[in-house]
Amino acid sequence: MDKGKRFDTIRARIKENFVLSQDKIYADKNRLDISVSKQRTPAILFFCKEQLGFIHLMHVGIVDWIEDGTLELVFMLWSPTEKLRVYIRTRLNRENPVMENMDMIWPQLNTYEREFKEMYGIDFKGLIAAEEFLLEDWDGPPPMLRDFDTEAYAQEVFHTRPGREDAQDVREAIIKRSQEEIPDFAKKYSRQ
Amino acid sequence: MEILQYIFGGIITFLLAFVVGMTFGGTRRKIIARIQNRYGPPIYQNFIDAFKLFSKTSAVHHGAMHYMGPAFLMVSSVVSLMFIPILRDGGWFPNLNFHGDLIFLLYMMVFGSLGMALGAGQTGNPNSAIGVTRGLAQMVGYEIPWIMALVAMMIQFHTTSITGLMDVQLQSGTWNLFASPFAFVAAILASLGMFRYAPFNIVGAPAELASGPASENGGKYLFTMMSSHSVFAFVKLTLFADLFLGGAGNLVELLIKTFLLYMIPVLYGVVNPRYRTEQAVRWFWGWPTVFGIIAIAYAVWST
Amino acid sequence: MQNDSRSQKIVDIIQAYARRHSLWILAYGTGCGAIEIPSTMTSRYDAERLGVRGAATPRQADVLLITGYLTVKTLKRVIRVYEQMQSPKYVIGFGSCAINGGMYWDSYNTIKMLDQYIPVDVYISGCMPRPEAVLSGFGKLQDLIKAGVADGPKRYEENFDWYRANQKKIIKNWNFADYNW
Amino acid sequence: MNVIFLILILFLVGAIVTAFAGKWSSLLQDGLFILAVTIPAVLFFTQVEMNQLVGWTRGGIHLELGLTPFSYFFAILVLLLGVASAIYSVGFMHGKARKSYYYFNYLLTIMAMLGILFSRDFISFFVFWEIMTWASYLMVVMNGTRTQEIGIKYFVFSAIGAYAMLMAIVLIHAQTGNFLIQDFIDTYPSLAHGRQILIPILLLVGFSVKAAVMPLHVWAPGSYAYSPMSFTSVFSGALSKMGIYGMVIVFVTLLSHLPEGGLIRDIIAWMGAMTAVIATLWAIAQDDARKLLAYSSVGQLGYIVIAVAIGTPMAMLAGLFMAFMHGLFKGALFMVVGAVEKQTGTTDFTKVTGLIRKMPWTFLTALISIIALAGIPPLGGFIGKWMLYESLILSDHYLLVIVAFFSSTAAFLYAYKFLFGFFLGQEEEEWADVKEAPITMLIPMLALAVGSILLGAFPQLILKPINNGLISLGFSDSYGKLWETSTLFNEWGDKVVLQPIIYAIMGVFLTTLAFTYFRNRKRTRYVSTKDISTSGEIPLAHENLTFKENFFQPFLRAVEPVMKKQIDWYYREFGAGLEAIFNFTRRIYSGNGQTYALYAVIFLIVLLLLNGNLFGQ
Repeated sequence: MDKGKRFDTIRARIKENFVLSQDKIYADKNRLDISVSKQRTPAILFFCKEQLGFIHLMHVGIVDWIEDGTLELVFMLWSPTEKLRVYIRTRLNRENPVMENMDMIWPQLNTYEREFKEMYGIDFKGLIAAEEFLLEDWDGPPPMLRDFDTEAYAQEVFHTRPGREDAQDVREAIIKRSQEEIPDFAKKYSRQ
Repeated sequence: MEILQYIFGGIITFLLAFVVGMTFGGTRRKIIARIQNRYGPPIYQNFIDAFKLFSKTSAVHHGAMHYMGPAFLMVSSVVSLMFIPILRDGGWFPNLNFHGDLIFLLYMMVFGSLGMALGAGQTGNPNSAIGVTRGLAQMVGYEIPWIMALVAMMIQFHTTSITGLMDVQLQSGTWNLFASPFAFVAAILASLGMFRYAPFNIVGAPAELASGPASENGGKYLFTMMSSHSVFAFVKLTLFADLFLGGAGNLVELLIKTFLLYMIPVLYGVVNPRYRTEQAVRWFWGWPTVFGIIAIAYAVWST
Repeated sequence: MQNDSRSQKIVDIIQAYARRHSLWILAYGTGCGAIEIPSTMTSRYDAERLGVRGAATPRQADVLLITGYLTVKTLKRVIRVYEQMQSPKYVIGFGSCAINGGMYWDSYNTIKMLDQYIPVDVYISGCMPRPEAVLSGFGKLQDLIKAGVADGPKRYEENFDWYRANQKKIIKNWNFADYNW
Repeated sequence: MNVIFLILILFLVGAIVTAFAGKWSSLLQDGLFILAVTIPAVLFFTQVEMNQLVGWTRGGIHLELGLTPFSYFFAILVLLLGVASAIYSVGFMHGKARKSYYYFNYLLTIMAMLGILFSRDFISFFVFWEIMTWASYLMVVMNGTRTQEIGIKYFVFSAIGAYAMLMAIVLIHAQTGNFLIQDFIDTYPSLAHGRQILIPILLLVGFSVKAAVMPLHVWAPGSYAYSPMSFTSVFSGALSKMGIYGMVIVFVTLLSHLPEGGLIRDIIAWMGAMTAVIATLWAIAQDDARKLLAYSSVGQLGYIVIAVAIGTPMAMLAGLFMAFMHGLFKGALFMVVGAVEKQTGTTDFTKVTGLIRKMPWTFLTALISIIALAGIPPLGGFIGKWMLYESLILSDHYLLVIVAFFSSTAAFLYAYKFLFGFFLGQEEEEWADVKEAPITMLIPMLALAVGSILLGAFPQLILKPINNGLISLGFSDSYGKLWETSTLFNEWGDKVVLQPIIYAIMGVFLTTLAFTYFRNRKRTRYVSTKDISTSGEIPLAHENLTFKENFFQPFLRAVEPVMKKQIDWYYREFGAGLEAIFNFTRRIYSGNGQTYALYAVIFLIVLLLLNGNLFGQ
């Protein structure tokens, strides 16, 4: 069967049961993107796993949309029978990120949740895990949020060896030496 | 006066065993390095290491048995040394009991392992205990061909003393190596396990067990263990030379014989990887034991 | 360490000789520099000819090799390992990460000056230092031992409060036993 | 009244009085109990004369009691362990239920053992033997755990032994007309050949059950493990030696007259050797200290059986010396287990760990006893092992040497497991408050341990009574020749001089210990067992890294083929087979007339077919 048609039937079946805020098929990238509210996420994950055959959780991504004030979780599922992917996106409030614990659906979600908890401060209700995972002895803000200034933190907490103040940007030094221009696309990475 | 003479002689014997054992150890390191296409440390490297360990200025202990473990090891080495005739006619190296009995020696030689095992147990390091269980298992493995070889010799020559066996060789003019060849083979195969070089270095196994029983010992403890191991290596080699190569009339002869014997486990070791414990145990219960049985049969047949 | 009596002086000389020609290293290989150790030890460069040899546990080791960057998490282990070693003990910082943070200079979780936390005798620069540089580092350490200035444990003992304060500053949850001398 | 009667009656009266004294005062009961053991013991060593017979005749049966030098040696063991264990019992039973029951049975057991040693006729021998069996049976089921399985096993095997012995006694009476042991020994050489073989074998079956020789040992591990530990030290240390006592008498006085005696001895020696090997391997696999020691007891009895079965003078000395040593160190070890059980409530190696700093004296006892068990010089265990090997080699039992040596070396494994399991390893929070055992338990333990050391230096202390006993059984005197100067000899003229060895060992040990202890004394600090080099990782308070599970797994993997089936399995299969046969026989009697008619027809046909052969010319 045609790939687009298969995606259509899957989307239709999901839509029969759930209200989707947004959905889109990228047939060329072999994936179906759907966005749902965080309350429906566990149910739709479960539905995809049990009813549609997306039994494999490939990855869980997280994006800090600081401009929108949200954190976006992306659950990437794979169906070994259909050979298709479904991305399920959900957004949490950045100020107070709370979500249900979902590690009963896939046990490996537990690991992701622990990491999100430490690195992004997401509170998964009912998560049973040890206190510390990757960060030991950490009492600062979640370090992976975009408004966390890692350089300032490092300057404050760790001793800095004198002599690094005049450290030059390697790229700039090379360019200066070889009398070239920094290309436009690279300028935004430059220190100046 | 006799006591003083014994003590003095004992100290000289100990020093000889220490120096020879250490030098042999250094030679082994050099040989291994050359086989691996390296330059290798100097032959006297083991002395430097030992002195460095001796001059460490701090140490820890985990309790009374931690002190006693190396002491047990030393007892085993030194008392075995006292029981073995170094040269055929005493001289500067008197024996505590010139009729050194082989069965006594057997037990004295395993005493150290058990004592060290207790010291290692007290440290609470799991690696130590794992190493000990491996070592004891391996010991049960190699003791079987070893006792078979010894029993074969006892049957053949009607004596259980080392000096007795040396006298037999002197009188008959042939070494036991030729008079009871199968016993020699069994004993040499067992000695591969006794020396604990590869492929039987499952006790220390640096990459697996972080040196096993020794893992909590540094400085003075390691110095004691290292000297004791060196002395013990000398004890084993001299014992083999006495039993199978007719002993030695002078020091040069002794050094040549022991060095040749020492090369067997060393050269077997450098070209071998490491066995797993049960493989090692079963290895000893394979061909070495078969040779042991043949040795006993040969001994019964030839008397 | 230096004593007035002449015999003590001879002993000291022999001791220093033994110490610098028998360096048992404990390679704390968390960073990328650990890959340089095998090539240093094996046939091509053969560090064993200088008396450098691997030790299995901290109790047996003389030299602690910090091969690369240290996060807060690994620093905790390094301090513990260092305190478990028996003096005289030496520390070699290995690569630019151990010296000034290297490419992790702005990381929220990587220390930048190793010598703030444990006394370091020799730094080997490079990212990563080649085995030749490592060997020259050992040579430098041998010189320092000969000159009698490689006295890390002594410095650690004298400035213990300062070191401890630095360590405790970044290791908030201090859960191991205090060093007792 | 004769002092022998007095001793036995004192025990009996003591047992009854002690049992009822508990109603008034627990302390009074304890005191009476100790007195009830010590007074007869003192009487025995001061008043009883050698070779003095007391007897009486009732209804044509003459019974005799008396002490021979041979039973005197065993009586030393029984009373030594009996007194030590009695003092220990007071501490051990403190605050436990059914104390009166325990004391009563304990005293009965000691009395019965002494009675066996006093008996000079088969009737009193058998009666005391049964009292011993019953009293110890009651002890085995005392704890009430797994009573069905363990108790019934012990009971069934004891019954088998007792029936065999009873049958032998009946046969003997038919031959000699009275029950006196000496009379039987005198008439034995003139008996018919079939009887000459049958009677010793029946007696040996009876004794082998108590000595736990291989096919009859099945009861022993369970019974040793599940009786109270204070009693097990007597059970394994002394009671099992009654089997050895009987076996030695049979070997020496009866089998030496037989041409087939050598064969029977060799078979029994090999059975002993197999016992030693299999029980040792099973001991290595145990995770419970009680079971480990129980299997180890069976294994050690295996050596003793080897030695007494070989039966050369030296082997006999070796066997009896090992029997005594086994009483000392195994008694002490069971006491150690009891102390640990009392202080922690469990004997499981995987649970208890790191007690060495909590119970140092108990550890010291365990250490000394284990060194003696492993047969390491300079302690007494070595002397027995040395004589065993030398006598085996001198009497041409070469393969037995290998087998015995194998199990002796393998014994190191469980010896280490025992010490490591309880006392070494990382300290556990759960056992942080464990205290040293009470003094009443420590003193007997340490006394037995000191005994092990003493016999290592001065084996003649006990070799002399053994030798006297053997002379009284008809051996030539080997004492004056061999044992005067603490020197071990064999017939080839090889020797080990004990005392210089001991001084050398102590000297080297203390020198090295002083070196490791005093070198850098001020810069040597104590660190807890949590402070270990585990890749820089810090074990938390509740994390215990001690290596306990599957302790000797590699070794057990190597010997796996031998250990696939326990002997129990064969007995169970045998039982199942019997049941199947009975089932089949039951089916024959179907109750159906037609079937019986069929049988009759078949019988007639067979008769007709065989007619020519059966009734023909």
